[in-house]
Amino acid sequence: MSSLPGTNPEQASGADAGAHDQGHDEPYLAPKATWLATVVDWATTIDHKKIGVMYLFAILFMFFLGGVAALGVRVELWEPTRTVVDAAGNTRLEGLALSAMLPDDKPSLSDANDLYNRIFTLHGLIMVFLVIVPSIPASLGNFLLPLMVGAKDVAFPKLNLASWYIYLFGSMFALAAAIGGGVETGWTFYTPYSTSTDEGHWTVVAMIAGAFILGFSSILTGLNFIVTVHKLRAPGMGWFDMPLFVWGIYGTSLIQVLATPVIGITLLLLIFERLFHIGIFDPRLGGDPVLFQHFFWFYSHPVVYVMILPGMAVMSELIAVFTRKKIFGYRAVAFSSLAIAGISFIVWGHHMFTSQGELSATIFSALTFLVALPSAIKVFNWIMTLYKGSIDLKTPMLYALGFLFLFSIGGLTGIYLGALSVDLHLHDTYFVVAHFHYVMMGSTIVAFVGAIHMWWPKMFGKMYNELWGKVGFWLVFLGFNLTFFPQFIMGSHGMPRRYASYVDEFQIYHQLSTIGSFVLLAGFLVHLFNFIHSLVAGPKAPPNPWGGLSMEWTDAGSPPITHNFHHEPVAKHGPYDFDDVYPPQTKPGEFPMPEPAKPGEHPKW
Amino acid sequence: MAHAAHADGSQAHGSGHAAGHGAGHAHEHVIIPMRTLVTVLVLLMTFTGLTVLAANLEIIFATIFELKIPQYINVLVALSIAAVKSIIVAAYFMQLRYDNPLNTMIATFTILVLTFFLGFTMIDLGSRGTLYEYKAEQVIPGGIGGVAIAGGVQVPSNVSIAQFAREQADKKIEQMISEGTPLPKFLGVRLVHIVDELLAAKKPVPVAYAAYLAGKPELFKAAHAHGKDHTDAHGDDYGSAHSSSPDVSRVKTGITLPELVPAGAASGQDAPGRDAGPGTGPGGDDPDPK
Amino acid sequence: MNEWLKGILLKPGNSDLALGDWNVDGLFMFITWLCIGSFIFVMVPMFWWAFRYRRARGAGHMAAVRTPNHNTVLEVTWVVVPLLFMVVVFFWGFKGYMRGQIAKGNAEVINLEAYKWAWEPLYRNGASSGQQVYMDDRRTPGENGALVGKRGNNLFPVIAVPEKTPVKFIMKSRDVMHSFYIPDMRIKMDIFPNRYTSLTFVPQDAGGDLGNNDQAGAVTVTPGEIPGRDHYVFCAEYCGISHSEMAAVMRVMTPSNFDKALETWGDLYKGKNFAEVGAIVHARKCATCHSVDGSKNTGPTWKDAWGKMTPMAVGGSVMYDENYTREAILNPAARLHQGYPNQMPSFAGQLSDNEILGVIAYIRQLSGKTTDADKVPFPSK
Amino acid sequence: MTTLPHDQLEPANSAAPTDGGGTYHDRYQPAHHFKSREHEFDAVKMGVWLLLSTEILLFAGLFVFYAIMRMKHPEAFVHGSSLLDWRWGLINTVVLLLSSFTAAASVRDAQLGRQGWLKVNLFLTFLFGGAFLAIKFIFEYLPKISEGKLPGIWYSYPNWVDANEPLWWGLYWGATTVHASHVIIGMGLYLWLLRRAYKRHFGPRHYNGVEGVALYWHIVDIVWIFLFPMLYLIH
Repeated sequence: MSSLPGTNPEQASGADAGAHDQGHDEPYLAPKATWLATVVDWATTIDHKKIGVMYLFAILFMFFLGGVAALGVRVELWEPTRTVVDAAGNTRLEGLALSAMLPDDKPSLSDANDLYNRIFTLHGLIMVFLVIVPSIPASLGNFLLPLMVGAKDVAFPKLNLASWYIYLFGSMFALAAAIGGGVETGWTFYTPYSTSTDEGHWTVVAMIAGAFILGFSSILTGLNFIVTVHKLRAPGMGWFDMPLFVWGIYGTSLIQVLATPVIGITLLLLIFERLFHIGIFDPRLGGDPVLFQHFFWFYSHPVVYVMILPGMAVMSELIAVFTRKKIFGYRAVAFSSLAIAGISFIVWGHHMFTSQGELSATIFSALTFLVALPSAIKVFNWIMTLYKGSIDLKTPMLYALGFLFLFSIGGLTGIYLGALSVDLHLHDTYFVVAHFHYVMMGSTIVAFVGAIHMWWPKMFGKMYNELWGKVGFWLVFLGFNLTFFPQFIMGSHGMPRRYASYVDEFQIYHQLSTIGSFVLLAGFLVHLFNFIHSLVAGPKAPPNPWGGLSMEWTDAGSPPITHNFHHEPVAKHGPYDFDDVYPPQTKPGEFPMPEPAKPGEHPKW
Repeated sequence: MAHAAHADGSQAHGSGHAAGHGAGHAHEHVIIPMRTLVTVLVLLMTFTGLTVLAANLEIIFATIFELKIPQYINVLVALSIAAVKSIIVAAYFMQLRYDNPLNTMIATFTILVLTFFLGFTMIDLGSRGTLYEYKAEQVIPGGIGGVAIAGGVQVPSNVSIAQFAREQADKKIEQMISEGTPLPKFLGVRLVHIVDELLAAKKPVPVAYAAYLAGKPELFKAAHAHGKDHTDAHGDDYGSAHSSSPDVSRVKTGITLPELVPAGAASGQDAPGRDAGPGTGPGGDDPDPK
Repeated sequence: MNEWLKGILLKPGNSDLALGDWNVDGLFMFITWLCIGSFIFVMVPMFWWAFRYRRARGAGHMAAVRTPNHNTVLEVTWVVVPLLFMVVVFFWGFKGYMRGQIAKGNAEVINLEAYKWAWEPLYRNGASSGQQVYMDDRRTPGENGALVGKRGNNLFPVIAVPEKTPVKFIMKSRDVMHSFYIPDMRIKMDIFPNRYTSLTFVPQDAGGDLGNNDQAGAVTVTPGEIPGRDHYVFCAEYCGISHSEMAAVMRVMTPSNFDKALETWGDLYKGKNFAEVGAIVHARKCATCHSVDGSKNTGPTWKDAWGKMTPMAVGGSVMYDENYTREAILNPAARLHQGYPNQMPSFAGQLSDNEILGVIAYIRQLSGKTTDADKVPFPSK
Repeated sequence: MTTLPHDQLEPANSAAPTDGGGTYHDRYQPAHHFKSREHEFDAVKMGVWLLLSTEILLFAGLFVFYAIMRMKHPEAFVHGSSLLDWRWGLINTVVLLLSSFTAAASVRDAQLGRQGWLKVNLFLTFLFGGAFLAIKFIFEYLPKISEGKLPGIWYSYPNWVDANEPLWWGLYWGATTVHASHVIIGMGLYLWLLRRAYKRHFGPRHYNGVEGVALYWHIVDIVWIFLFPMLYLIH
């Protein structure tokens, strides 16, 4: 081994004043001369890393906003009928901010219900359109994809900045609608309710317009990534030399580009329907609500795979780096990302088993079971990777194992909802709420937080406190299970969704769930303080703290320079060739620089 | 259709030829000679003429030989010609033939997604009436009303928009005739229909109506032109460019040979009253499906 | 073991879909054991290997030995085996589903109309639901001493279904989408305004002629009610402000009780005067939004409303008299009461003129201004 | 069919003339993260094709709406279509096909560096787009508005055969207005290209802009190629 990566002169960040790339050698985070210049630099940057970081902070802010709405829902459901207003006695619960939003004279049961409906719709809309669809692709995808494929930037950097500003513009619409009185249609905007409620209220159209605009931001991000993966890979990096993160993001981008336009036309027609009553979806004018459901779910099912695929993409990296082993069955995991992207387009009917004709319900139920197979392949492959690995249980790895635990439950409970007769019992109950929270929150957000921990040193050049990371994990893991597992049982007992007040026997489950949600809040607050502390006073991070082998670890500093690499990166080895590259018994900090592959010959996997 | 086969043939030959040549060195800047562009334009024009010809031929055959041409023939012919035209535009004008095959794959994947969307939605909404007939139809054809229309007037519930528009038009006609102001053409045609309905129902025709219609043969011609009226603004207001094919393959709604629009269909199905729900009808007699 | 777990996860079912062949409970438990099995199959190796091969503190050692990175046989088996289970689950689910869609020949057909926030069944002899019950038994004395249910004063209609005979609901909505969901019968179906949908099941046990109510435990039988075994009915499709209050009680009755119920509900107004008919109409159609004890609800209360100048949303005020009430019933949006949402559906065609007169009489009675016209016996059909 | 290998034409990644002279087109260099103009051209074309796939899928919603409603209410569509005058539809189709031809010709002129013809073709394409909109607005939209052949609550046309005809008008107005808005976007893009052509931005070394907008215009034309028989020729 000629030189240890830690001390490799070529890769030392910042020190080497390479002849080329004058003036671009300082880390991308380096501030400009004045404070204002830095702000202008960040606001007009076309550097994929800055855009990724801006997306990250915006998404975390929206995540906490959606989280507050979720706590509003849980507080409301603490008691069967006692809403934020004591309905039986019509007294207002003093001290609770939520009840301050109610009309001044004695608020009735229906006013409190209306408030609850607006809170849960807000929770749904913010979490789906503003947080979880762009979460991993826009923040980590933007930051890491060019680094991992060895490119200087994404294919269309200006388009990337446009996608960021479209995201801001769309979320402005959504927040304006939320502040202006909220929307009470549910995040699915089912007609005829969404076209007939709140007659004179502008907020519904503003929220739909917000979701419509956010669709374009998602399309542009997906488009950028597809062209980057196809055209800007480093020399020597074939399709199977790329990290599996890139495969996952590629599959996600395919869905984003092919599915999002359909929600675009749907929301456009919904806005026409609501403003001009052209009668396409509104049964009062001859339209058909089932047609809207098909239009809506044709996008919304593939988009739930836009949510989970990046989570899986991150998982492959976490498991590989922290078990120091090649992923078991690289091609199986890679192709299952594309298989999920493909199959996701033909199964949307399982959201409509209770409103569909019998023939199509049967066909969709049969196809739905196909979609479970690629996910099962991935989970089995990750578990096999652990066999005889060198597992370092740091926070990202804890989150990876947590993902496997929660995603298994989430995936398996999907089988209940795929079987026709059981779905007739469980549809639109808390069983469905628990299922999609286990898959969205328990898998994607858990993978997202784990990924932030793993690439935090690379993004910000600072290490986070390992102990507090682990404390945060256990709070999140236990809080999550305490919140959502009782909802499975409540759902199978028949508790319907979106209820502000419920029958007494479900109270124990709701109370458990509410307690769990506060433990969850505690976990995320611990992570927030851990991140802020590390930014302010964290120790300096080495370029390769975890001993990863993909290009962002081996060829770029922490934080990387503006143009990512000092030299033209060449793919000399696969992303997980730990056995071929490192001798046993080497401390993570001193992993040797990988031996350049002998010309023509490529190390086998 | 002979010409359709020929078109497909040439296209197949074209693509065969392209595959051999185009795929090799796709990255070179290909400049399409003007001769190819002109031939493609001429080809597109002929196909456009073809599709219009096919549509009109269909009418002529249908009326001369009293043939019953089912709906899907019309769809098949029109869409296959349109598909061939768009393939030609995509292959030559958009240079897919000479281009990196990746772009062709993007186009085909998009079409694939479109067919999935179309196919499964049609399976659902098309096969709704398989178990019980009443599941296929609308409760009230044309929508259940109960919404304020553009003029701010509230449509009573259980009355469809079209039906309400017809009632409003009848009132307007009555009012305009009483005032003596001349009716626009489409209201004139409506007046003819009203008179026909009154005659069919053996009710007395008001004198003012008959007087107004006396001097206007073209209204009768338009109203009875195969049960259609053509009041589009293209100069010749009453030339019946083409008429409906005699057969609508779905017999259920009953419009077959060109005749007066039957009074029943005109006033729309009478909304099933609350008691006469369809449930009491077909519900009880299904064989016990084991 | 299976019964114990089923007891925890599922409430006892009372329809052929829950207890008959290809039933939902059986498939639910089959999938549950399938999930527990595969969960263990995945989690045991994860925890064991994570513990067994954890990296000792500080030692950056590599994996001791190079292990194979893919094993085609293994990868094929863990695709084929789940697929086989899936085929079984799909077929079982499909058979169970079709039992809820195709009704048997002798099915009792009940038309059901859902409207914003209440259910209205219509039986074969034109009878509607003639009986209302409080949903939750723990009723506390309200301000004026009358027993008030926890959910305010809401009364929920009883939908009677005969025991052991197939029942077929043909459903339509009057305004937005709803969903007819009976958890204990293991079935649900959306309801649309523009098309008819239907669902069918065979209720199994009415709990004898006296109807033991230990199951739901929610509704006590008051004298004069026709007994039966009760089950919750919920609305499962979000439909607005009182979506969570849009409930009903499905009472499985023995065939004799069922016929008696249909017969009494058929002519509810026999031997009643106008004011009493008004009370019945209120209980069946108006209770969800209009309270009679002055408490605030979606719609204005009827207590002490008669003969007062009531403020209108468009400004000005109108005398609360016969034609204002009639107009409010037939075309509610015309002169909307101030401070209340324009949510009331029109009842044109739902109520006969006599029934409207009954409602007027009842409102007068609530405001203590009954005239002797209100005591005239209601003309029976 | 002549396909000149591009190196005869101009070495792809030849360095820009060092004397700093020549137009924007002569001094054009690919963005820093692309290896050569050829590399950038490929990436841009792929990006445009992905954008076109989103356009096609945008219209997919309307085509599915058409197919479903025609399947459920064939009489409404038969009668509704008979109220349209297919001759205007034919003229519009011919206009759009000509504009497609001039768009393809403009790409060819840019490749050959014939600035004069390039400007002519760009302007012709813009003109045909305008003609399409004029015909549609004056001869088809105005008479229908006056007679109440409008969707939903605006419908007031009494002579219908099937009560679902407002749905037909919903589709007619929905599809044609969304398509017309795309024609307007296309015309705006051609104005922008015309302005850049006057600044000699395009030539054999760099014509990405002309190529991209021409592709967009062809997709808008293909959508009309499908819309014309679907709306006007139903029997």
